[in-house]
Amino acid sequence: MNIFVDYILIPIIKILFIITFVFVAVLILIWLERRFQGFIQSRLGPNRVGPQGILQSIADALKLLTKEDVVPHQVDKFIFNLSPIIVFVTALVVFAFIPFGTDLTLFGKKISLYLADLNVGLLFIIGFNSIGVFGIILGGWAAKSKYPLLGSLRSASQMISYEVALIMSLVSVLFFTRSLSLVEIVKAQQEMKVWFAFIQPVALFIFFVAGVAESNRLPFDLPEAESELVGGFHTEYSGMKFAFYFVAEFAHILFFSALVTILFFGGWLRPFPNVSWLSFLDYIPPVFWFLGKLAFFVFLFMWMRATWPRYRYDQLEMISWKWLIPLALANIFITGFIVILVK
Amino acid sequence: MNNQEEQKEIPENYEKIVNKINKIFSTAIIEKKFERGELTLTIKPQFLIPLAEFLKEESDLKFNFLSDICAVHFPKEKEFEVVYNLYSIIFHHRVRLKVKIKEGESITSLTRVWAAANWLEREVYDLSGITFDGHPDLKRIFLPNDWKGHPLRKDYPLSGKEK
Amino acid sequence: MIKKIFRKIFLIDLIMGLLVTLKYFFLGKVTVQYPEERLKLQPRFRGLLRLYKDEQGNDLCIACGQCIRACPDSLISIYSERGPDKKLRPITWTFNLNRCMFCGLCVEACPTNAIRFSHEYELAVYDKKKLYIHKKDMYLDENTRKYFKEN
Amino acid sequence: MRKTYLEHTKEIIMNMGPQHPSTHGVLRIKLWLDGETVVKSEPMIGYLHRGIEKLAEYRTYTQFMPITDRLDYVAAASNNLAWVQAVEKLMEIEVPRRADFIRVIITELMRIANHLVWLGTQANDIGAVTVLLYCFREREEILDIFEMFCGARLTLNAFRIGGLAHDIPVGFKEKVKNFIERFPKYIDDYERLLSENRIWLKRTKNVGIINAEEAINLGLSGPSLRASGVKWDIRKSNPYAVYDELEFDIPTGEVGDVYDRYKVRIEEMRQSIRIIKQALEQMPNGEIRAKVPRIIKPPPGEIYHSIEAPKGELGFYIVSDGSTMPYRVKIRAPSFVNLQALSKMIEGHLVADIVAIIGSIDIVLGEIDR
Repeated sequence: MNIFVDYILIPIIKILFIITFVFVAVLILIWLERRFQGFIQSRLGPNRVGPQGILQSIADALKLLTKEDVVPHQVDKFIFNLSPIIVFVTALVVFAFIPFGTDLTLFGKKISLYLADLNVGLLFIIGFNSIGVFGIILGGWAAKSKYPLLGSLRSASQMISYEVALIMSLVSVLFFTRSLSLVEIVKAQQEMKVWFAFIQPVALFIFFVAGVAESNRLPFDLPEAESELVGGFHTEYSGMKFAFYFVAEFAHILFFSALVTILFFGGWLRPFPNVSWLSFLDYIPPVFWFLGKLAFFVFLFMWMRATWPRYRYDQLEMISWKWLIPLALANIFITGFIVILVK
Repeated sequence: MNNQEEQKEIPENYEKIVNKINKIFSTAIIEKKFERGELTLTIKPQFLIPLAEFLKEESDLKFNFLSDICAVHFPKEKEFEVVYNLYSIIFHHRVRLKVKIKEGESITSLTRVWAAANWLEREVYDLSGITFDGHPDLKRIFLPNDWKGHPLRKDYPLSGKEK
Repeated sequence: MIKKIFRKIFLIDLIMGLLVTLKYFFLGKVTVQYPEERLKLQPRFRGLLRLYKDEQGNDLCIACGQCIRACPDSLISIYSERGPDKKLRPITWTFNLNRCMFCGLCVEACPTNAIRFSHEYELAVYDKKKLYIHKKDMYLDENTRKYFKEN
Repeated sequence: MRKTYLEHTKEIIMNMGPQHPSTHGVLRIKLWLDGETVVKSEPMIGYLHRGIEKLAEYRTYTQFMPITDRLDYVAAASNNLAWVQAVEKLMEIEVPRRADFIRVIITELMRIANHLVWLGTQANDIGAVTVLLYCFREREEILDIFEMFCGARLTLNAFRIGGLAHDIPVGFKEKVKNFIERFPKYIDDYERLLSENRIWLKRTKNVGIINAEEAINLGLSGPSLRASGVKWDIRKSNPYAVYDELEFDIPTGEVGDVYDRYKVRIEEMRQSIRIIKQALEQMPNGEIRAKVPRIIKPPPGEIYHSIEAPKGELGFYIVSDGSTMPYRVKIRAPSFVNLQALSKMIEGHLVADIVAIIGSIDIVLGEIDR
């Protein structure tokens, strides 16, 4: 097999596929959230542009593209322009390691449905994700006006405290996989014939709560709380830069739903992998299982946004430091103890 | 304002208030009037603070709620009438104190007795131009600080260029 | 006490909230798609002020000026003359829609029911001069109906 | 709150408003912030000052009626009621009972509409975005009832000195009865969404506390005062219209924090339903307007009449010199005096709490700035 096809052509196609997948998914997500929230509030969401309003988010994107990109004079130009890029890039890069399904055989060539399979995949993802926080902090700070300053300070402390909780909840999962690569994790669940969600419900709960906080979604969306800080860290942004932040936020949701499905609900495994008489479910290709579970968690994100009020800034910290992290630690010890007993 | 019949009969519960005040501040009340179920006492300016404290603390009067402060401008007599509407939440009765002051005179502030008077007096100062001495920060509340004139005076120009 | 702890651990109160929103998710919309669907107006709806004629086609308005006095901002101005039959008839009848707050005092004050509220509520215009409505545009017929539409 | 200040940190002065998503109108608050906690605050008002009291001196008593609609534009009917009853008390006119009953129904419906707007915006400021839409959906039904009654949805101008402009149309009673049966169910939904929700409790419990003496001293009135435990409602203490014939009870809170004000107003909505139900049953027939001279010239004198508006004690002090136009009108606006208590409630709280506290005292700037 020549090098060209294997190491250049296929990865490029995969990269293009991933980027288009993320963009299309984000556009649909934006439209879906507005429609979904509309229906919850007994009103119709956007339904003017295109059938059922599907082209609404494209119209929004075009509007943001053509909008004048206002750069306030007192702003620190370089960082002001840099921070949306940081947020956007980190939100996109992490998708490289998400395995969408098992290997596919196309024209006789085995193609794996993930861009790269790093054996330290999970560590890399979490690391990259926390770089995204810089984008928010610098963005708010560079705007040099009071509301974004408050917004960025809030997001700084929120991210740090929930990052800790996130990683600790992962540790208790990794007892069973012995490898950080996402593909291995799913394979481990396949061998153990059970999803980690049933073994580690506490870790799932902590991971999900930390995920919501990481992506600044409603119960914890202090940094861009409209009612208090007007626009939070992206008050001063407009036009394309604002679009970067907006897309990055939805990419975060997508990313965390993907992570939850892979780590706790067996990425592309059909439900109850070991139960034999359910084997007819195998006909549905694994990719749909992964996307189905992904859709469920995205639905959950939106549902929470529509229903619950918002925590106050210090309560937010209190939850993470007083509840999530001790819980995660206790969880690690207990699972560790059980694993030793079982061995 | 002329008041038609002189001594309309005052019902006993309001009569009680007047007697209690006369007992302590004999010369305070200049004129008392009972019309349409409301007792109005016109008092001398210097008795304002002691009388207000008395009405608030007195065991069976307990006017603990200052409803409203209003200034009525009488350009003919070149004087202001500052009207205090007091209410007692416990006994559900109302009394109205009136103080007549000449234009340009100032009046003692009641913020020591009722904290509610703070903004009400600032509004009267802003719109009618009566200064309240002893007020924590007497400055305009509605109009911009550099506004000339007090709109609710009768001689305030209704149209024309701002001088 | 146990019930309280149970509720606290399994987030019962938060889930109850979710169920309420889910219930309304399936209950369907309440909104009206404005340009296509329109709400039915009640008979007493106070829309634009209109001048009315009697059967023979001459004005019901006898230019008595009651409405001018009744209006808080005196937005109506009438110039009237004695007609051949010695009765006062309005020659010009201008109405300043600019500052009208649709309070209905003029309609109530009019002795001959000459002015009444119509059911028009789309009163946006591009230039302000159109808001000073003159006598010929005060009647409710086909060309005045377009008065607000064609701009 | 950090007690010791480091030398080099100084407070940032932040400006909240006049265009701010949660100041319920053009209110500007100058905040001295230490980090996120409020050290000192000073509300600045006057952005919506229209000089309504000056306007009143150059209009007749009936002409001033539609302008009272614009005071507390969220609850226009109670402004009308206060003005109309003040003039009737001044001229000692006896209003027919049927008119009084209809007035009570309309003002109580307006009270529910006002509390719905309050609940929607309060919940939205604290983050629960859907409650706003549910509240406005119910309020839409009330506005339709008003449109059926007098043709206008918000600024009714339906009362006249001596009674009403016109009688209730056919089908009005059924529509109101239909609304009353369904409404308590909706309130239960709001309660289920908010009252037990732990996030809501965390955001509202022990926030913006004001005890009873301080509140009375500051002139607080209405639901905000009753939340501090003071059992005072003008409809009960100095009854006007036919309130003395209807029984309803006055909900009060204990601590006087944002949660108590929330609970008091939710309970008040239920009480209003009870009032409307009784008023509908006991409404007699008869004409709806007393014999009132065409041109209203009250005798010289003065009057102070106050009613229980949804936000507190709304009072009109009218001085008349015998002419057709009042010599001086002073409006005691509940929101104006309630807002004064804001800076005392805010001290020591975070920025996020300011938003909750402003929402909880339910202010409307039209009434504050007059």
